[in-house]
Amino acid sequence: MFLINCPFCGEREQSEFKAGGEAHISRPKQPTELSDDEWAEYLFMRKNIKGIQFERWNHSHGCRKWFNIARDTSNDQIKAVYKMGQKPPVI
Amino acid sequence: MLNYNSPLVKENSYSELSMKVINPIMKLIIRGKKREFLSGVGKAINMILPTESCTSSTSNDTTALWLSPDEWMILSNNVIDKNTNSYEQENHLINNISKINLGAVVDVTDQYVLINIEGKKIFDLLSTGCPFNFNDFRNKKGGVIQSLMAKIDIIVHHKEINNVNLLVRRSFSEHLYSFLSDAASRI
Amino acid sequence: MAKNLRTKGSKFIDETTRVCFKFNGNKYFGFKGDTLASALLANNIHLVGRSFKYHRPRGIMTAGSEEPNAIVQINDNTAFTEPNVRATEIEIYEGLEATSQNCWPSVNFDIGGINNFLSPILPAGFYYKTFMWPASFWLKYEYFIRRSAGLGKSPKFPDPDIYEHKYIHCDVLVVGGGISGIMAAKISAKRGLKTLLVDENPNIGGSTIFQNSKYYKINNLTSSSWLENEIKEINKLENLTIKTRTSIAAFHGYNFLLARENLTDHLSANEKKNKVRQRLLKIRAKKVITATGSLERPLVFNNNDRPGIMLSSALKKYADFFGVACGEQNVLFTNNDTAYETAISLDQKGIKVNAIIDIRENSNSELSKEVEAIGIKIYRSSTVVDTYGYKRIKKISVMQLSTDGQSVKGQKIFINCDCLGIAGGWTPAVHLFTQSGGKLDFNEEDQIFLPKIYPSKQISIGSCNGDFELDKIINNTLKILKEFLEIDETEYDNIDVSGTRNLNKRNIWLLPSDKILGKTKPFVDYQNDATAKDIKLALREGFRSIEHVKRYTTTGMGTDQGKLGNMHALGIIADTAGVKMSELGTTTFRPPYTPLSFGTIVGRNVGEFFDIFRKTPMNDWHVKNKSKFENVGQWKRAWYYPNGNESMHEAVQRESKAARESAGILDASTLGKIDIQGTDASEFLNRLYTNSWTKLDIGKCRYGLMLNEDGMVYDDGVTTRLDKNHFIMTTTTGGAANVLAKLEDYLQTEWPELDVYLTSVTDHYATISVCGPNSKKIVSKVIPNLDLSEDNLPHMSFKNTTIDNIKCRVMRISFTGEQSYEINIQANYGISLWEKIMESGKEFNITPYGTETMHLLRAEKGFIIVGQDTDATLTPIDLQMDWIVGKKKYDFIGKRSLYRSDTIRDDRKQLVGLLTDDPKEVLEEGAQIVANLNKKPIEMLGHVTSSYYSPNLNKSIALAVVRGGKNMLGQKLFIPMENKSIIVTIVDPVFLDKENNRLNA
Amino acid sequence: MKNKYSIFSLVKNAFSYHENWEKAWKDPTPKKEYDAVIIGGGGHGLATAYYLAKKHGMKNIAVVEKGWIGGGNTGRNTTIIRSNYLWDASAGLYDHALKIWENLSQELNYNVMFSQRGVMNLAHNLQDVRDLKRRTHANRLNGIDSIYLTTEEVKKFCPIINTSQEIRYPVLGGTLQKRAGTARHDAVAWGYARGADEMGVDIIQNCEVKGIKRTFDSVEGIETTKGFIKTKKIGVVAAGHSSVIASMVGLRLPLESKPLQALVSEPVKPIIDTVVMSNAVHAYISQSDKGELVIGAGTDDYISYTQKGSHDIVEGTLNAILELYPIFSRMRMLRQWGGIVDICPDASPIISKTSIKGLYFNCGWGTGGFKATPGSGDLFAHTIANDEPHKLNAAFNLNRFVSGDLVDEHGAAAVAH
Repeated sequence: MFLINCPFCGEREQSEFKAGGEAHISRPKQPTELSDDEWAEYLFMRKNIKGIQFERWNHSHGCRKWFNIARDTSNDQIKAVYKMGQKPPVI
Repeated sequence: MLNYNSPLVKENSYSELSMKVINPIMKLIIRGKKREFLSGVGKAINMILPTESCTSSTSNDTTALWLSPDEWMILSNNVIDKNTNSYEQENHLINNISKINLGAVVDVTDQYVLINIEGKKIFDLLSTGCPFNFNDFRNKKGGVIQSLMAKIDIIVHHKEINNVNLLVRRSFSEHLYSFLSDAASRI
Repeated sequence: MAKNLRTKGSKFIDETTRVCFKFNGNKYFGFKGDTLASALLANNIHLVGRSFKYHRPRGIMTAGSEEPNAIVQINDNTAFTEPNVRATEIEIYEGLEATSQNCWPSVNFDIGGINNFLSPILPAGFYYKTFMWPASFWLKYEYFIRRSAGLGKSPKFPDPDIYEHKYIHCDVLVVGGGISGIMAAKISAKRGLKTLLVDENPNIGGSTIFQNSKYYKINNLTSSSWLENEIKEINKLENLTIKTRTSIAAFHGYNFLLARENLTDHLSANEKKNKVRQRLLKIRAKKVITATGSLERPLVFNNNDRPGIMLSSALKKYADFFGVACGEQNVLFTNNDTAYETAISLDQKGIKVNAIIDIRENSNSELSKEVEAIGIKIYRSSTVVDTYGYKRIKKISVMQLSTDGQSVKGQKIFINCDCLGIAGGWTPAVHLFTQSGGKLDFNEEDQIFLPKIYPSKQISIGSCNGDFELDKIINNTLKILKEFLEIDETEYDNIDVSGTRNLNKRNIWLLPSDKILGKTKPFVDYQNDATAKDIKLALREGFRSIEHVKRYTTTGMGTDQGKLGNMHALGIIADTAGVKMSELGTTTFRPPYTPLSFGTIVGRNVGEFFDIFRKTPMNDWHVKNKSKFENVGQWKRAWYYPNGNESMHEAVQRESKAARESAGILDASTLGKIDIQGTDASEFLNRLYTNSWTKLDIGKCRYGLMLNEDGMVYDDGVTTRLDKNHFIMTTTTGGAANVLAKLEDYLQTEWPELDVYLTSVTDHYATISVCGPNSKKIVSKVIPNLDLSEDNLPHMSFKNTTIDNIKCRVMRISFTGEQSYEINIQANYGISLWEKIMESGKEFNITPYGTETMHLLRAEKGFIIVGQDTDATLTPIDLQMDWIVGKKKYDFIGKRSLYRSDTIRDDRKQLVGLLTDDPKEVLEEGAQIVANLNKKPIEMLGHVTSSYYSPNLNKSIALAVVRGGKNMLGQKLFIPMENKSIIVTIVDPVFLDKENNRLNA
Repeated sequence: MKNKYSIFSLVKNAFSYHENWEKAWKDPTPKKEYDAVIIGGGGHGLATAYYLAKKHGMKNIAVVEKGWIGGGNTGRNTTIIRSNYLWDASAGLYDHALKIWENLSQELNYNVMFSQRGVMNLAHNLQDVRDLKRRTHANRLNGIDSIYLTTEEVKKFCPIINTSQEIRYPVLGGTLQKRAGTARHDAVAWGYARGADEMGVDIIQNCEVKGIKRTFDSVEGIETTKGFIKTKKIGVVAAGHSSVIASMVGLRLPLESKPLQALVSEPVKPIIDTVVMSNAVHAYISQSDKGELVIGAGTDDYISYTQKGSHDIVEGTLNAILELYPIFSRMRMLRQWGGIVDICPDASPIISKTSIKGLYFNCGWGTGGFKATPGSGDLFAHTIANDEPHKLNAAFNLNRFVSGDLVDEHGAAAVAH
């Protein structure tokens, strides 16, 4: 069970959060312009990284805000927490 | 006349612990981001919204709970008239906020049930189902947190030392109340 | 047999309180404070159980949670029974009944014992090699294998006990109340840190608390009396909580630990009444100090498993702590000085020690000198080559060890004994450390694994960190704590510790015998009967990884998780394969450290608290009026209201007719309601829904369909425009939470530029839907001040109004095809309004209906239910709802996916109506649909999604999805059931009132 | 033929104190080049190699395994085997596997203890009932022996289930597939390894793949911790680590690797004689031959390669277990562990060629891979040998995520109005 430092509410138990998968995949502004392959890349293809991965979490049972964390998926250590719209930290 | 029926009317007392539902209490959710929003609210109900996370502010008749950077809950400090559900403050807020597109005002009076818990054992009770770390929270009044109790979303407002208000969505309240009563009976 | 082996008084046992208990049906007595093991030993009982595979007689080996053999069933055939309880852990209480396991008819005569004689053909993994012929027989073989396996018996009745959870957040958690743990707790608490000290035993003090040896002194007191004072002191500390009978089950990441606090297992039936049995502590600690001590190792030699063979340290604890002699003719067998300590302790208690067998050439420590002085015979550089006695050890044979320790020489001598204490050195208890993700390092000198890399803010102290002598323990503990707690001085800084023991030991993982290995039984895992030769066999067959060997031989897979034998297994593998232990690595220690009751893990979340139930404001009315309820997600929804002993079918037929012929009333409060405000609200809806929202007039309602990004129907509902920038959206009951979360996600992460705010108001409103030809009359009686005329309140519009001064909202929307009014009023007035409507509707026979009738009525109109008629594989086009897809809209969630090569195909499954040739024949929901019954393999075109007998159409109707169904109107298809096949015709899904005349009737 | 396993060989070897058993598989050092290399020595990988050698005459092949064979999900699952899947494609795939299971011990001369004790799936709400009936009808027409049971029949087949209609989510019915059951997971890996080894397949353990050498459009070999290995065909069967291998050639897959947990109780005498699965309250349970209750929990919602999951998941599963089996309250959890499962958006696997010639992927089995082991190996071998999918795995290609022809086995949220 992680301890996650919500950028708005502070350190809370994992049970208050929901994971939202890989971060920084922004929805294409003009989907209709994309080929089926390009659309599939956005819809389904994932890095699924073993190591530092940037991912979205939601404080679903708290302030309901989405934010990003950088987590090492090989040992589950959370390296950084940052708000939506911010650039991923260099790790 | 339409009768007013709140859930969980029963009041429970245990050693150093008592629980009761308080109603009707006016409850509004207000949302906004702009600076004018904050001043607008100030104008409407002459109180300053708490901007520090997990805190609250209180005036004579109203209390404001911080819920998120752009969301607050406004509560009447005292019970209100059962025979009407239009509230002065709501109208003030609508006129000074939503009508002029500064943010949103939503009546959630019956969306939430307010359970008041008093006594020395409050946090022992909560620790039977709430993962939040109350070690610091319990020592200073005014704190507000949202967390889970018995897997149900709750808002905890530390009103006074040894006195908290628990807000829970109406449809969950009966389940939560019996879980609390059960746990309290062994504390 | 029943003699009393109590020595003179022990202060840890309350000899004034005699406790009566039963073992295998016979009555025995012990004292308060005894464990079942100590009480049995006091009654000179060693034979407690039978081993897993060979059913060999087994006795008590240890005095703690590492016990592999002495496991029993307690309170058999009662609701309080528990299998596989360690006799060394359970404290006796008045009325305790324990019975031996895995033996039939009795532990003394066990038919299964025959396995012991078959053992030559039952080596490790034998079952992989046989039972394969004839193929069909496996289930029969398995029947017998299953019956001979297993240990205790599962309970047969529900558990009457109560369990509870408790979240604990502390600054420092100290695991283990031995001397180092106690010092750590005191130092921490005295620095104002919120400290929790847990120990699995009934009292803290570890092994020091009964260490009376004159060789170990602290500030000139014997270590035990010094520690007693310390314990008195820490009991007074403000910031310190001490929990005994509390064992850490698991040490997870981020210093999250689970502990079981055992509250009543040591109490008699009436003492435990109405008390919580066990509490699961969910501990989140800023820092963790592990002081879990170490476990004494056995020695691996031929027939090292007989009842009466015990750990030397256990002998000492039974004597010094419980005041019990484990035998009258004791012999000790050792590779280090521990056994000498035991010998001295026993001698002081007047317990006879016949000899010590020491595999070392010599030891000139104080201890060994004293032992010689006492006159106990010491056989040096010797080993036990065999033991004798079936149900209790009688005698051992001893020979000289060769210098390399790999063989024996000289002539064999025999020594009689009824108890053999074995001392193979110590294994630090690093289980919790490794569970937490810590990395171990192998210490060649002591042949032990020690904590190396800590994954979180934690530290290990005392013997679990490799310090075995008092002075080292104390000094290192202080050094480590200063650094760990960032302090420069402690109350112990000028403590004076004296006494150390000679550490030289000789480590031989597998001791030789005069017999060839194949003819011996040197047990490594006692409970699972895994021997050294099994391990060698595994290696011979090519299993190289320690995990392979473990799985192939089942070493370390018993209920003791191999706490005693794992190191020997590793050692034997290393020796045999010629690799270094350090290269081998350990197997992973998986949680829990000691087995944890399901009930404890679940806590109060059983029965009424198993899962949340959500109730609508009108719930009490439904209950009062004998409604049957349907679970919809966590909601309790009125399903149907049987009159008297009406069946569901009868009730639903009645309810549906009433709704169409006069008036029906439905509790629709569970539908999700989301308040949407902001200047971009309509743009937001445009992006969410497939249809267009910008042009919706204020006061009007519109049905919307929401897709996933992959184009499949996700949710639907009616959204109403309350004001220019203010909408209220309704979602499906089950979808509510997910839809809100999804919308918030898009708002916060994809479209933060939009000025929109979402607030759930689902619980704020009671939603009452009145439908039917007479609905208007009824509503006008209830709300006389509201103009219900077509121009003021046409279909798909709403009005704000008041009832008795209470604001509410009336919507003219219909899910039944009837003229209907949905009244949304503040929840706490809901039941009152409902009753008022029932009252006003009496003259029109207004009939409450539940979800089942609602489903029937909407099906007559061909309205879909997301989740019933759809299954996340259907697009709006598939549902023949092209009309709702804004082709001209630039984009909306899921639009792009509708135009992929396989989603634009028109031979996809499409929603159609079905009529049976026989109008009385009601199809089964889920039944498959085919065109050609003879085609092999049979080709399924789709399935029936909804099916009812319509009382209003007097025929059976159904909705279905059928491949290419769109273009098959009028075509006949088949529904092949087990016993018959039903002929159906594809029709338009709207069965009733295509023209929607009834809406405005 | 190395010494055949049988009761006779056991007796014979008993006389020599079992000192003469041969290695079940050798421990070769890798050759310079192979005709095909399988990355991943789990059940699926070993089975693939076995069938490549046995059915497609490819003898010069290797299986490279980062750790020890069968040490991944093969040795960490709850060993449930069934084929009662909804969609034709899935039913075909899993029943193909089930048919091989039925004779596997004999084929491999290694007792994999396939025990056809039946698998029950329970319904707890009206939508469950619809879904299970739909599945049962589809199964019947696909020739799969699945039947629908009333609550009473459920109780009769597994008497310890709490079928009281008063509980929170009462059992409303269920399905039963009698041919389904469980098997001994380790034995599957070991049996295939022994079989493959005997046909000359090199099983190379402790050999981690570090890179894949490729030209623009085809593969040339793999870089490993034991050096470079040349090959023109690479079959990747790396389960949770598939994405890691894919990234070596710049591919992204529609996968997320998540923790899946399981646990066993202490061993007790036989108490439950079948496998019971309950999706709605999420609890899977069976009893091993050793006597342990084997309980499968759910997946966490985040990616992790730690083989550890969160306690909430385990707690939630045991909640459900005690709701359905109150008598187990005093049973104790003995061991708990986690695996890394690679999950596709449609909860169906991928057995497919890729855009790179000679590179094949077998992954995305999510929580249900073990049951498919023999079929998966057979079909993947066919796909690799012929550079063309078998008709039974044609639907499980990578392109379905582009064209939108998913094989969605989650079904719907199953919550009605």
